Amino acid sequence: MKQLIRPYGDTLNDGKIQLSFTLPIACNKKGEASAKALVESLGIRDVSVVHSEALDDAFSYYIIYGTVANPIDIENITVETVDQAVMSKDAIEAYIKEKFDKELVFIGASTGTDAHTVGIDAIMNMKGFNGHYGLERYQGIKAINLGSQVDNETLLKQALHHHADVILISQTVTQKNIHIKNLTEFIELLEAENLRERFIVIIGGPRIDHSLAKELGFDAGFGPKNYAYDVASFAVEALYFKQKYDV
Amino acid sequence: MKQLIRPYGDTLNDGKIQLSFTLPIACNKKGEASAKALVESLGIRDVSVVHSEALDDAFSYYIIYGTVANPIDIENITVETVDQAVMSKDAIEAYIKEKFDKELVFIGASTGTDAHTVGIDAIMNMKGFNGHYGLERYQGIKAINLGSQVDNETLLKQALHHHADVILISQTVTQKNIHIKNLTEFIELLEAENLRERFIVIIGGPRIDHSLAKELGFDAGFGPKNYAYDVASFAVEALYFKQKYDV
Amino acid sequence: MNKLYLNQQTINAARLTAKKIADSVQTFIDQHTTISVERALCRMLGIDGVNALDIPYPNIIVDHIKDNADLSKGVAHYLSYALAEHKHAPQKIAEMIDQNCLDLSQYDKLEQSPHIALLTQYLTPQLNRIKRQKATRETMQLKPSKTPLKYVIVATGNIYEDVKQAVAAAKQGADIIAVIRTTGQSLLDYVPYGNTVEGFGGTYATQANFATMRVALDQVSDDQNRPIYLVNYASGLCMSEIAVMGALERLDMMLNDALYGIIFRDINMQRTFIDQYFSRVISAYSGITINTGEDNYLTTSDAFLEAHTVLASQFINEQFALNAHMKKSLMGLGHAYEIDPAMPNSFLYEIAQAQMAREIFPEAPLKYMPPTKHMTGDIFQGVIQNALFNITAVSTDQTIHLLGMLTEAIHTPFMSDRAQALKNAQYIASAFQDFSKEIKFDENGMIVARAQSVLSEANQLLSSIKNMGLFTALENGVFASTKRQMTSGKGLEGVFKKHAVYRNPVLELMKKAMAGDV
Amino acid sequence: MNKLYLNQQTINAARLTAKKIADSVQTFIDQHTTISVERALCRMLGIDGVNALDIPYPNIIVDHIKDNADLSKGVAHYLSYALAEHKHAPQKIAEMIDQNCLDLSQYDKLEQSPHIALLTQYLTPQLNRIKRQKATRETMQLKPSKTPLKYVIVATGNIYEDVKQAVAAAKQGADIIAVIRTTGQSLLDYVPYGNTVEGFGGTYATQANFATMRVALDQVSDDQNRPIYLVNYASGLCMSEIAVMGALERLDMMLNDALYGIIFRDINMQRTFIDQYFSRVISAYSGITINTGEDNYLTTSDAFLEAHTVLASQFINEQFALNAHMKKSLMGLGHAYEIDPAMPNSFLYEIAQAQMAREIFPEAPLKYMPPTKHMTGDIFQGVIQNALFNITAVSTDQTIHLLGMLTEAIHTPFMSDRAQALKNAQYIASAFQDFSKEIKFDENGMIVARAQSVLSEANQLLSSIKNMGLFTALENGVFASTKRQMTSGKGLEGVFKKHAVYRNPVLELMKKAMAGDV
Ligand code: B12
Ligand code: B12
Ligand SMILES: Cc1ncc(COP(=O)(O)O)c(C=O)c1O
Ligand SMILES: Cc1ncc(COP(=O)(O)O)c(C=O)c1O
Repeated sequence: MKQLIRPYGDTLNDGKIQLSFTLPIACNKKGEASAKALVESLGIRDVSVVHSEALDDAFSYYIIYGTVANPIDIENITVETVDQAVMSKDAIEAYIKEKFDKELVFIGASTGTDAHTVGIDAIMNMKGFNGHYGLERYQGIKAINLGSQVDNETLLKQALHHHADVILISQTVTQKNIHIKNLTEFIELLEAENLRERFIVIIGGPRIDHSLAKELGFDAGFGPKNYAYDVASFAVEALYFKQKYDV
Repeated sequence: MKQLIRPYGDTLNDGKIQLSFTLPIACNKKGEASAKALVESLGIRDVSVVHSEALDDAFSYYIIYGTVANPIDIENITVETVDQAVMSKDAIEAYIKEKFDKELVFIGASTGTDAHTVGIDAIMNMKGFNGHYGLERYQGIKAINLGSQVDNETLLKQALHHHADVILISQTVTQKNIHIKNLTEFIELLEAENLRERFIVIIGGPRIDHSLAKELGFDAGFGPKNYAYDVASFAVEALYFKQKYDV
Repeated sequence: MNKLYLNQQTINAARLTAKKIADSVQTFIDQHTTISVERALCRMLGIDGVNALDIPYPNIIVDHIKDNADLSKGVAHYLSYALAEHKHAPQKIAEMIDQNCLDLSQYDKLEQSPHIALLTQYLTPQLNRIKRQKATRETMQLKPSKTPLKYVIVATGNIYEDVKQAVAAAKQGADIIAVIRTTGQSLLDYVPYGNTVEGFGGTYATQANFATMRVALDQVSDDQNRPIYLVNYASGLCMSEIAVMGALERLDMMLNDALYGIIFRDINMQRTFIDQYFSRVISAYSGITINTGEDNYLTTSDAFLEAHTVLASQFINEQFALNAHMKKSLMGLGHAYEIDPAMPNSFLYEIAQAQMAREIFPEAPLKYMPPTKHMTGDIFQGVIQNALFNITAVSTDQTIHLLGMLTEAIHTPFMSDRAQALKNAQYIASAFQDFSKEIKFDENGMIVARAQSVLSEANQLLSSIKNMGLFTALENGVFASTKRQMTSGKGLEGVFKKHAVYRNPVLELMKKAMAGDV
Repeated sequence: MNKLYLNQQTINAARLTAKKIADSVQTFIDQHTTISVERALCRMLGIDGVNALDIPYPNIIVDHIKDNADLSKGVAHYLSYALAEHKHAPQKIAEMIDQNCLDLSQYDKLEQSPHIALLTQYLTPQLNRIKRQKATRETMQLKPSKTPLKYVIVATGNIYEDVKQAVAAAKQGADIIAVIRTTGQSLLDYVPYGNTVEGFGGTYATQANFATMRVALDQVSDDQNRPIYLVNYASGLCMSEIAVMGALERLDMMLNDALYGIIFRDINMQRTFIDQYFSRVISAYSGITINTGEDNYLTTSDAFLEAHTVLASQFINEQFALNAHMKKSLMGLGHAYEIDPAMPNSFLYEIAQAQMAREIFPEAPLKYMPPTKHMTGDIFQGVIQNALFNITAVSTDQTIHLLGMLTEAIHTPFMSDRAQALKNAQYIASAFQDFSKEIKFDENGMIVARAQSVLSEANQLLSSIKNMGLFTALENGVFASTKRQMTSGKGLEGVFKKHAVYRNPVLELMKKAMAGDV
């Protein structure tokens, strides 16, 4: 059954939406009309330019309200999520004890020129984040955090050296899609060395989600509001599955 | 020649745009995916849901950035504006002195249930607005401000009674398009009484512009940032034109 | 709390002058009644509902007397005779009149009614219900929320959408929900009936709508374990009727101010002062907080130059309320953050004015309005204006804190606008939690000087109003630069000088009840 | 300006301890040079440009010596011999080396160069240009803008887009424009050449880009009739080289902080302290304000718990700068508004910390950073966070006021984000114009107590750093909870202990020039 929805201002299906943007043209009546036309070209009706402002002689800024003309059907929207049940730290530790006869090695880094470590530290370090301990504190897990600005080659070399089971990559800077470039290179590197199947490779960062990760060829992806247990739940199950069927 | 433009974030034609809206569904992964899908259905790419928040169990709010896929051509965008050259108060007074042999009568009101007077007062009263005197202070103009909550019938009756040349209508409340309803009724009333040609009828208010005025059958429409001289410039020329050719 | 070194003698003098102003109007009020006062009395007798033409029965009775007899004797006169004769409940009497089965004009020429006491049995159920509602409210208020109380409006025009918005807002942290009225209602000389879904810029104030919203808010109040207050408007041509309805349905606050109606709705001043008095007595009796409308002056006049008019009006409103036996703790006097943001030191002046109101009316649950006039379509700028307002509200300990909407200049609030407003207020309340305790103002600085000068200007203005009388002052446009004539404006035809036989048993009972109370 | 009743003795003690910490590192610095210091010296000799493989000539010379001879003797040793022999300008010498027409290793075993004075004629043009640039800056600054100076960043990655953004921002009221660097640059051990259009999260710092932006800003500065300051980064592996380039192109400020590089870029500490010293001497000589990076600590560590680490680091940075002959008026010590907005009274603590910095470093043009860490995708909330920060900046008289962007958590600023930030700051600056003069803090209140406790914690921390030495303290992760080893990190291979024959004529000339000056 179709489930048609539109945005909601204060009445069901009123379709109300707010927009703002800059146009590379002067701020005047024609600018406003152009802004309106642009928004109308997006399928928005009752367009009201509630604010216009010159940013420079040939740049103008607009704030606009309007009504989305066509509803969308959300019935078939499916969400790519990591579909493991999330386990607690205790449960993960018990799971490892039961299913594996060795310590699992997780190696992680913020790669390329990315110097942001707070995200990967949140997942890996003792202290964790928002009161959730990091992997370092998990019994049965050896967590090796290489820090930031680690190039893809170094990460792979270290992963092999430490007999890692899981590789964790953090990417924060996304300007001009530098993260996509960097992540793709890592997958290519693994494939070139015929090592893709050797590791569970997980990525994370503020603009990362599971569907992007899958698209790029990783095993999983985690964005904001994820903690060590989310990652570990996925990783240990994936490893168990791998050891059971792959080898 | 085509003049194609797209929104501007920090690089020409990068197409960057910000949106926000509420959806009448729960705030979760599916909600986010639906918000994304909705924005994509508007022809926006690289959609990034940067904020999502529950407003209630079945209402969720999203802030989104994305890239407008298709540029628009602004070459043929024309703007319906009052195309009189705007005269100063002195010039208007001189013009009246020269072209008319009687005082011009402007009658104005905020009509229907609308109780907002600041806008019509800004145009009509002595004091004016932002340092621009109102019509009451113009030599050669008799300005009669009926105030607010004046119903259409009363306004017309008073206009006839005072032998008005120009009728000024202010409309501020626009919720559920009540202003459209109210303004349309006034035009219908004039037409029913065969009096449409008798007056120059001008409308104004925060959501009024010239094109709306023309569409509804008025002579002109003025929105924010317009003052008494804008209105008077239009009105006196229109009256002159009318007396020259109509009668 | 004395940060401004205000001169207490000036304050006392101003208060005394205001008392004289209000007392002189009170003399006029006491001599008059209105159709709305009489209809309110009908409602207290349990008369409710509408006839086949959707005319409310209170209107049917009052119009019947007005058209066929002499309303200056009051409905109590006629109804008490009718009750004595027919032994039917007042509602039945009303229906009989509607069906032309009864003509009250037969009692017109009779002497002062000896049957007034017969009305009491019909008043009692309503009075009891009001008492119960008051008790319920007081019990709930045992767990009061932290002030400033976060007040938001809903204004969809549809009571059912309003409920959704209100519930969402309460869950997001709102303490007070005001259901804004549709634009036209204050000029209607009757109160519409039933649940309604068609309003512009607001929803009809009807008793059914009150009840619907009350149920929804009680529910969310239980869930949230804190009181959620409900507000509507005892304002316009039906002030006192709506006050009755609000009391019956346990509204917590009522916008209630004759001056607002006079200035902004062009309601006749005689009419609305009389209505206001009865409505305030009802609210006082019912424990309902009123909200006055001085803030609105600054949407028309300049907020810096005319700040003293707000203060003068608050002094007058305080006296009107006292005359209606209202406790100071129910007087939500209005003021606002409306200085042009382009003015240097605007924040300092706002702090001065807000703190001044707080010090002059220490017991009043002040109603503090956000910036509206200088809000623009730049919603991001609007967020900052609201934040500065919120800082002021928190730092000067305002009680009723109307949250500014980032879309003030655009539309009545969307659900998300309200949510953003609540987050803004909550963040500021937390970030500035103990700020006011931490800071002192320079005794010789501009904040202190500003407050002192506003007080002294207000004091002067009050003197001049006293000298000419409030009616004349209003004719001169003393507030919001708006002139109104004593004999023009809407609703004058509904004013009647009380006849010698006139009685208003509701007023009498409530006053008596409160005599021990105040 | 004493609002916090800070103990001046504690301040003096902390300053003395910091001096001891810096002096002990200075001993180490004075004994060492680095490849970047030597390349900076080359640039001062007029060596510029790149070879066919895009390798900058300063690198060609220095690498040549490093690979074929003994760099510990310094480039001056080799070049002075080469000049004496070949009579070519240094640039020509560099090109000869690149073409393998000259091998400097021939001078390796020679005695201390008797020709060092020959270098002076080649240094003079650059020194003169720097002096002229300094004079120009000082003339323009005769008409200084009101503090806080509004500082915004541009970061498109493309210098030509940066120019558009910068010009627009200046017209909208920005006082300072910082061109952010591309993410990778600080780890490059060379400075790219020419105008560039390809950067990620920022634009390459090149001398050509500096010049291009300077021209554009001079133009808009003339139009606006107020100085528009230009900022870049003398930071990373090429600190001192970029300091030279900035001095030549009349930049006004330079982000410059070895501690930042150590902690956030994993640059080797020995390397960067040595580089920093020379870069600060150059900036001091050139009248360029430095900006230190303590604010960054709070993006990694908790801003409430670790506030004292910022203060301790500022004390140390002040001493490092003094050792480099820098005037206090050029020390843009960094700090930030980064307390979690969820913390009650966050604003009070921020005010306390900001006012504390102001009182402890009264002459410093403090650099105050906006909230970044706790900014979220909720841009409307972000606007409020920035407004509170702006209030603090204005009310505690900060000098360099980095404006927060509502989209901080999302992307590098759009043109409109910057415009909104400027409007936010301008509105606050006006609304709160005289606020700080008007208010006093309760002497026994929490604001005063907070400042005092941060100072005393900083004092203790300094003592413990002094006891273990700064290198060891950094190994222990004293700042931003980040541990760095003395012998790991990028760039260690570029550090050399000075040979007995080592000379740095630039350092000598500049120090001599400043001796009369400080
Ligand atoms: C802190 C910070 C810094 C600090 C970093 C300190 C450090 N030790 O990491 C410093 C000051 C050094 C810094 C520098 C720069 N920064 Co910065 N920085 C930030 C800031 C303020 C917060 C980031 C953060 O720590 N978030 C908190 C963490 C916990 O969140 P998170 O990373 O999303 O992590 C969570 C999840 O994503 C997930 N996760 C993250 N990684 C991983 C990995 C795995 C495997 C898994 C499973 C999960 C996972 O789990 C975490 C917990 O839930 C943001 C702005 C903002 N408010 O977001 C800018 C920001 C990220 N920085 C930015 C930039 C551009 C820079 C610079 C490049 C600027 C410059 N040119 O100088 C520099 C250089 C750094 C570089 N080369 O990368 C931009 C990026 C723009 C973009 N989208 O491309 C931002 C958005 C600011 C901006 N608007 O310009 N920055
Ligand atoms: C002041 C004000 C009031 C005052 C009015 C006082 C008075 N004496 O006028 C009071 C407090 C009484 C008031 C009440 C209400 N208000 Co009111 N009010 C405003 C406010 C804050 C400012 C309006 C204003 O004065 N603008 C300044 C004037 C100068 O601007 P202007 O009208 O645009 O006029 C300029 C031009 O448009 C033009 N112009 C205007 N008229 C004309 C006419 C002609 C002929 C010409 C040529 C030009 C012209 O020239 C002017 C100068 O440039 C706005 C919010 C805002 N910031 O905009 C809300 C606002 C207009 N109010 C609103 C509402 C809903 C109400 C109420 C209905 C709420 C209620 N249910 O209680 C009530 C009742 C009023 C009613 N029945 O109409 C809504 C309207 C929503 C909508 N779009 O439908 C707004 C937008 C607030 C909101 N977000 O909810 N309000
Ligand atoms: C005292 C008072 N009454 C009433 C109203 C609302 O108007 P209306 O009576 O037109 O619904 C306001 C609006 O602000 C007010 O302040
Ligand atoms: C002192 C200092 N240097 C440099 C930078 C910038 O980083 P990078 O050197 O990586 O370009 C910052 C950023 O905030 C800083 O504070």
